[in-house]
Amino acid sequence: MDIVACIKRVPDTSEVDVIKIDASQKDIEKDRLVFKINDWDEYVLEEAVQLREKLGGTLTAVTVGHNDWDDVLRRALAMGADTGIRIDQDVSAEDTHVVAKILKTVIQQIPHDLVLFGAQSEDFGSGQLGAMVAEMLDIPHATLVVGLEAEEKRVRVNRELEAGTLESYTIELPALLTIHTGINQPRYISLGGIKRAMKKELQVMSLSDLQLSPDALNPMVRLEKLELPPKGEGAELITGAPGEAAEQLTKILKDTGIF
Amino acid sequence: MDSVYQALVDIVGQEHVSNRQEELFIYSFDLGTTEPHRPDYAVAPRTTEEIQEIVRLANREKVPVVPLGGGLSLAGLAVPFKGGIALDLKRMDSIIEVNEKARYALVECGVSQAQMVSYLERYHPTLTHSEPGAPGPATIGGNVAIHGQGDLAQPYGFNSDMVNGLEIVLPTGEVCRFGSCSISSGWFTLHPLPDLGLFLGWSGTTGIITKVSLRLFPCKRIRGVGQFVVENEELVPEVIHKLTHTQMAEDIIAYSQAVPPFSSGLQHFLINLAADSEKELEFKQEIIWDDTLGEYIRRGDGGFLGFRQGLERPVVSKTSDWRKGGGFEYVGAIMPVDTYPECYRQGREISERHDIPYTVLGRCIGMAHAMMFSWTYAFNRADPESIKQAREALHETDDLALELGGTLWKPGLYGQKLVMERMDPHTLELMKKVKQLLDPNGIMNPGNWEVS
Amino acid sequence: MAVIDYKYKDVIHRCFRCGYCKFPNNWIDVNNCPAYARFRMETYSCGGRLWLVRAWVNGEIDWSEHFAQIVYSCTACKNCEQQCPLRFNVDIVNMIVAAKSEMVERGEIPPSAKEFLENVQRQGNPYGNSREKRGEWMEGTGIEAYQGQEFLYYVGCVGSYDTRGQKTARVLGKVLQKAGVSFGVLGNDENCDGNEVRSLGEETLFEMLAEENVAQFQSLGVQKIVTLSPHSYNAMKNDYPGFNGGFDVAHYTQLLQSLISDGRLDVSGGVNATVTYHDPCFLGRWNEEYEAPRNVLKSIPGIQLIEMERNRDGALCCGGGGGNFYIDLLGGSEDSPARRRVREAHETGADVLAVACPNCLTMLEDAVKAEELEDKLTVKDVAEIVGEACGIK
Amino acid sequence: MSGILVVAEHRNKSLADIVHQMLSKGRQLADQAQVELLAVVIGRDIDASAAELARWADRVIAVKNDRLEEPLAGPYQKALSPLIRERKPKIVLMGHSSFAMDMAPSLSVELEAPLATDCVDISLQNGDVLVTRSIYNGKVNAIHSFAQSETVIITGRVGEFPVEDCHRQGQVEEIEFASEEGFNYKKFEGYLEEEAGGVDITQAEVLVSVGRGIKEKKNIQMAEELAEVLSGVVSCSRPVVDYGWLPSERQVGLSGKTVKPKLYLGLGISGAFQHVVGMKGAKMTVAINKDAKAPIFSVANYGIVGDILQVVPELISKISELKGKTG
Amino acid sequence: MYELKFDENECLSCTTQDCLTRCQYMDIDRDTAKTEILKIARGEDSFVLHDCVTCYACEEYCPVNNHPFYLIVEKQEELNVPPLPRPLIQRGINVGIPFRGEPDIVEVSEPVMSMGTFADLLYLVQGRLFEGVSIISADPRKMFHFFCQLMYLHYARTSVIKERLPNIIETIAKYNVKELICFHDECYGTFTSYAPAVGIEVPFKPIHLFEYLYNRLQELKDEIKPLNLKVAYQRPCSSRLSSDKHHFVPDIINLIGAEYVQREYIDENALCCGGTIQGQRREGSRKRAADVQRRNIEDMKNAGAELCVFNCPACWDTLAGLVAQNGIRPIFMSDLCRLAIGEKPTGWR
Repeated sequence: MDIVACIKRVPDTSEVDVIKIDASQKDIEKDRLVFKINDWDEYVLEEAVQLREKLGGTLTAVTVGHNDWDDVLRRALAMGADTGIRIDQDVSAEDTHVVAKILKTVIQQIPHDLVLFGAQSEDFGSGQLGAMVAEMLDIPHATLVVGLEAEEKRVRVNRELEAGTLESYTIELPALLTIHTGINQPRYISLGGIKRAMKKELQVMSLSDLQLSPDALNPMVRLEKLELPPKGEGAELITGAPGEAAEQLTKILKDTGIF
Repeated sequence: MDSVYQALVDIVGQEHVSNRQEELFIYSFDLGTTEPHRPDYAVAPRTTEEIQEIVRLANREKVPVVPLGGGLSLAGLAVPFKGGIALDLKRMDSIIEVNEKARYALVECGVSQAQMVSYLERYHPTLTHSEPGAPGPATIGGNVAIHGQGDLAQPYGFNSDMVNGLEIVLPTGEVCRFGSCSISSGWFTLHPLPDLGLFLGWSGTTGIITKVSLRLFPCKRIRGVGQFVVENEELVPEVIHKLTHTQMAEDIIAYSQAVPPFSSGLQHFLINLAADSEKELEFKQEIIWDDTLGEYIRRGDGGFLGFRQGLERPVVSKTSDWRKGGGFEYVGAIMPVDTYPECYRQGREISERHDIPYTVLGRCIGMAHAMMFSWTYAFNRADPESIKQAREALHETDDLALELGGTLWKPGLYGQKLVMERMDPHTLELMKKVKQLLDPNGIMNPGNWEVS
Repeated sequence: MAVIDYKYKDVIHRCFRCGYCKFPNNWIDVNNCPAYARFRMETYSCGGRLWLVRAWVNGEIDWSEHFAQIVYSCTACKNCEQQCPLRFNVDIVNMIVAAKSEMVERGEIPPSAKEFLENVQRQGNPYGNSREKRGEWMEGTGIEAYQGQEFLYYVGCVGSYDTRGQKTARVLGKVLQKAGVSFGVLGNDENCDGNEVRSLGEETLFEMLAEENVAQFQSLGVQKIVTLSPHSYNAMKNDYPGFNGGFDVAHYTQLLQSLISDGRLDVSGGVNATVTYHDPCFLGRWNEEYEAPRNVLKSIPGIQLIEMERNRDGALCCGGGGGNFYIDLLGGSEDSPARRRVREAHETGADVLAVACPNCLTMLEDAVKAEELEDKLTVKDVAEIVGEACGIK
Repeated sequence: MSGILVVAEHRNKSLADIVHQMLSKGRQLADQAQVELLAVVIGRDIDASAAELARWADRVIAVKNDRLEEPLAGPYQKALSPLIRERKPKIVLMGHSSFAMDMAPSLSVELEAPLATDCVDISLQNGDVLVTRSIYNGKVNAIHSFAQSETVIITGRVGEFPVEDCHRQGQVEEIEFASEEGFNYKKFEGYLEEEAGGVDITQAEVLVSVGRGIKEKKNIQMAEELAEVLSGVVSCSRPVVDYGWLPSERQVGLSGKTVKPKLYLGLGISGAFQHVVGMKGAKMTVAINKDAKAPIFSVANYGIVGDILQVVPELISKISELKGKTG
Repeated sequence: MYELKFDENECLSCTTQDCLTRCQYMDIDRDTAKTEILKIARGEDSFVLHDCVTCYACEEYCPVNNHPFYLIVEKQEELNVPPLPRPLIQRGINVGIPFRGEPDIVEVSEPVMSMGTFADLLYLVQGRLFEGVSIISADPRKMFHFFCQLMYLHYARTSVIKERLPNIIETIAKYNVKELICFHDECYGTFTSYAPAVGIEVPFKPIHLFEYLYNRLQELKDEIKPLNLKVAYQRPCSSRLSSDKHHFVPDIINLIGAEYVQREYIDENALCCGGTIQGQRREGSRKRAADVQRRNIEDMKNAGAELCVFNCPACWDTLAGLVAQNGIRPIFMSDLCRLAIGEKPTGWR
């Protein structure tokens, strides 16, 4: 089975309390931020690698961005992807339609029985990209996949709905799935593995290589500006050593008649 | 969900039970040549009550229970041959009472020999117990359960002769006490009540020893080891006879071993002396080296290798590295002193036949009433052939010991078979009855001492 | 079943499992292997661990998360190497680390260890806190950035990020200022020293950190380094030379010792306390420095120094080594080594438990709380005690 | 400008909660722009749903299709796109649900209409539609506008748009939609409710809820003990389920259960919105977390900044003490 | 066969008979001394052969370097009056038999030191003092290939020495080194004294450890922090074969700012450690040894020694414990030197 895994690179903002918005007001200050692979995409790669180990075939990792985005491809190669393709174009601020067009064009050019995306990205979290690409490729898709059984010609997937309900489909290949967290346990990627992956060749393509003219990519959604959200009021903090804090809390719970 | 597992969790708590491959793997092994057998559960109880509940459960579910302390018998006495529960007793490690005046220590079964030595040195420097010279983690309970002996065997005999009282969990779950402790709170003597000694030497097949009151002995300020060496093994019984006659040694060991090569073929004596003053020490040394052994020295038959103050604890596990292989096992046997020369010559032959560096060692028990012998065979854990060689050598040595008129000490299954074959049928029958009486469901350390 | 290609294949079977590795040098207690003390199952003893690794290497058992936890519960405290009577004992910790390395390469390690290593890869510290916050500890101390001063004061991850560790880092900074030592720090540009990364089996990541740090130090013209953490000290003293980073490295207790004896640091203020000192593994067993911290304490008027049953090369590890101060495979029980250790400290009758390692500090202070000994026993870093003695708040 | 169209999602004959939130927002926008609010519901036995929609919508389009018992993205899209092409609504509005995530993007491609998903606010400013999205785990808001386009598709974040009841009598239009399209390539096999393990966290008065900060599976034992002394049960956030430490029936949040206990005690839960949505209804929320900056503290009534492994044991003993006294 | 170069006439013309008159373990006047040494030389029995404690000292006392001690030992063997019981001799002779295969001869670059049979003591040759020194016999399992054999002088077995020593020298020669530092001065004595005395060729120049240490310390002079310690020296029997190097002991001790304490049993009057005495056949040997040790240590104490410096590991084994018991700290010379340049010897507290 030939698999294509589309992954992206995101800034690690979980540890940053205050994100600074830059002068343009259209982006955040990224220069001192640390970047990582999108959380969901770790599950994508783990799932892809496991399918590959089971069913054989090729595994191609694709990303769209400038050269420092190579590192997510290195991870993919370290995990066992055969090829890494980077479309050399900064789309971080772009409308998803634009990114989808680019990816669709790439994917058309590589063997793909199964195309995998992360269900969403940590940074913008729009969760649109996968399904859009599927529609453009005119292949069936399922988003938010938390369970996957694959055969040569078809996959059986469970989609996550609200309130702990799952939705089950059988889908004929080729198809596109967006993978949700929890579907597997992503393995640790050692730096040794990544270093060895450095030796592997990466394919870099420009839009022109794909015969895409920039104006074919005109965005439909425009970013007006970024702003910091208003602060909420927040909790009353109980301080002191664990003993004391627990003491106070116990009293509060008692007084409010919890027990 | 495994109901036995769940029941065990309820008894000792999640963290002290396992049915996972890792624990089952480790507890399936003995350190000697015995083939491993996986238990179904590994359990580490903390209290006598927990042990009672475990045993009751085991009876209900007909699950074997294999108690172990240090698990260092090397003869496979704690290998779960029929699966079941490997009962690791090392958490039972409180030293409950040391009575200085009556010279005894009441301890839980899992107290390690090393802990005991160190505790007495630290808190009761005038007392000591008979330390078996096994690796430090060997436990008090395990040692008396196999009739062990230690570095005070020469004056005082087997460690199992030093028991002043026992608490036992019977195979059916009741707790029993033996000795003065069964009628009072004192743990100062096992006698003179009707003798119910059905637990020492049974290797945990008749019950689980949970508490032991152990005799302690005077610990003199200075203790040390002197070494003496002779060429001719025929001299050994005579030398031992003379040495014991002095009543001055705390421990007398005669040994000969292939490693290091320079001492190969010679018979060495380790003679422990103790004294409260330099004066007393010199007095004893004079009597031992000059008056008793002087004649051999002057004749040139025996050599004095010096006396070192301080007891260096023997590190037997070094033997395991002789073949860079992490393993050794020995045959233990209790022999008459005058068999030493034969024990040495034939033991050495067996070793050489199996291409294993030989060690033959005899520790004097009592006033030379007997000697505890060990014929040690190192093997390479990574080399099945060398394990096979060692196993064969061990079996041949079991045969040898019995042929020479000795009895086997803590034998493995093979040796137990030999012993029971030779045993007077009425005695054997009684053993069988005792076992059936105490352990109706045959759950205790099955495979061992099974009278067919 | 894949059989693992393992560096110590021809040594590891030599462990007899005699169990000396469980004891301190005075045999007083079977609980001197932190992991064994915590779980009291043979699998967690040093010997059990080696036998399991061998079984895994030979394909007799499969990898499992439980197995990984058993291996990672080794704190690399070296008590086993101290006690093991056999010739190969120098390699025991290496044998465990090599097994970890195999797991790292396979990506099969405990989740908390995975988190630790990914955080270091990303943010240069195990907590995953932003590199941008590494220097926060020094706000308002007036400590200078390193620019050719005599000493580079290397703080390390715990001193930089852990709130308790930060306090110590600041006090030590002030003490050095008070003694007029010329020193500077790296602030946000400081990176993880890698000592724990190596003991977690991430060899390549360690190499990268070592190379980067050596390069950075050299570009700044660093010659002398004083470290807050014995872990940093160990890596820089023993491992960095292998990355041609030969620096003159001292643990701060060694520097304080000479500052006091040369009369450059005045501790006549004194501290009235009965103190017992806990030897950190990476200062003690790993680098045989037992006396410097004790001499520092003894030099302070009013301090009565008493020893715990297990001390120096027989000390019980706090359970924080091998990354366990973060991945925490030994916590959550009264048998946790840290809690055993504070009980032992309390039994001496001391009112202060002195440590010389931020990892031990956090581990043992948490344990004091868990044991509810807060009002009887205080955990202080030697630096803090010296701080009090020379009147630093 | 033309109307605003709300796409109604329904399951087992009743509308999803989110639909009411979207109707309320749609209503408000429609009134502001003085345009018609349309609602579409597709499937079979949808009369009740249609009637309910009519309480907000001026016009309800009930698309009847006997094969469509459940809301399936594929067929829905095939039924919707011609309708949207025909009615040309300015805004197609739906809740940012799993269903919408499956359908909206492909719809937007098929219609070549702009799409903004998971919006926390939608506004009209002199005819232009502006949306606010919450990005970088809630630390930044992004405001977007749309390129010239007949229709824009917007999905709104659950819980961001308060339900305002409304009592219109919109008229219901019924359309037959017979097309087989959208069924063939992707075969629906049914729903899986995960097997009830006996514990229903939605019924509990007290929930002790554990998150990533619990660090290790074995520490859940501790939470169980705390729950026991508070006679409550243990619930959790998504990562705990992802790690396989607790069954998903215990999960609180968007993809888990929505709970309204008297006390919600969060242990090591950071408080991502997907989780918060599920527990906002709690009468009282207490959070214990190492990270003082964790979002959970902004929704909690009380907070302790500290190590749960330290605090919780204390808490257990203190509470059981007190209970012991008071009997 | 190798022959001891002993010249009877030297003794005949000798005016002092220092060899026996100065013996610390036998009380012999000059006349008896002369008759006895000649009896021995002529192959007759003599009480000297029976009472000799084999302390080597007469080798040093002899004013004409006529090898009285080597002579005594040869005669003990010829007349079969071994000083030790058979099992000890048996043991001793076995010790020297190399086992566990041949040593692998590796490339070495000078300076080169041989550990002899003390590979286990490698930890004593660390630090800047030994920077750049290549070690021969670093493997305890192979070290008996480098065993100088001279120990057998205590065992009345010069035959063994003569038989084995050439091979040992051959083995070392394979490294073809010009100079060889000897870790143990028994090796040094073997190569510089015994071998020539019996006509065995030594194709390299032995260097005495102390000479090496002294020169290294000179190079590291600036590093030296004066120790201000009172130091006694336990002089080993073998050093009697290299008395010309003995002066390095006081030289080193002074160089490192310690005090070489004056005492009765110093330098030529030094006492044997007792190690070999205690096992001898002669009545009362054990007590004799104990008495020698007592006097020796008392003497150190009276001289106010704080440290007792050792050269010979055998002395260390017999005496270090006793010395320590008496409040004097035992230390090897190389470690003492390390202390002086601010290094911390292994296990030193």
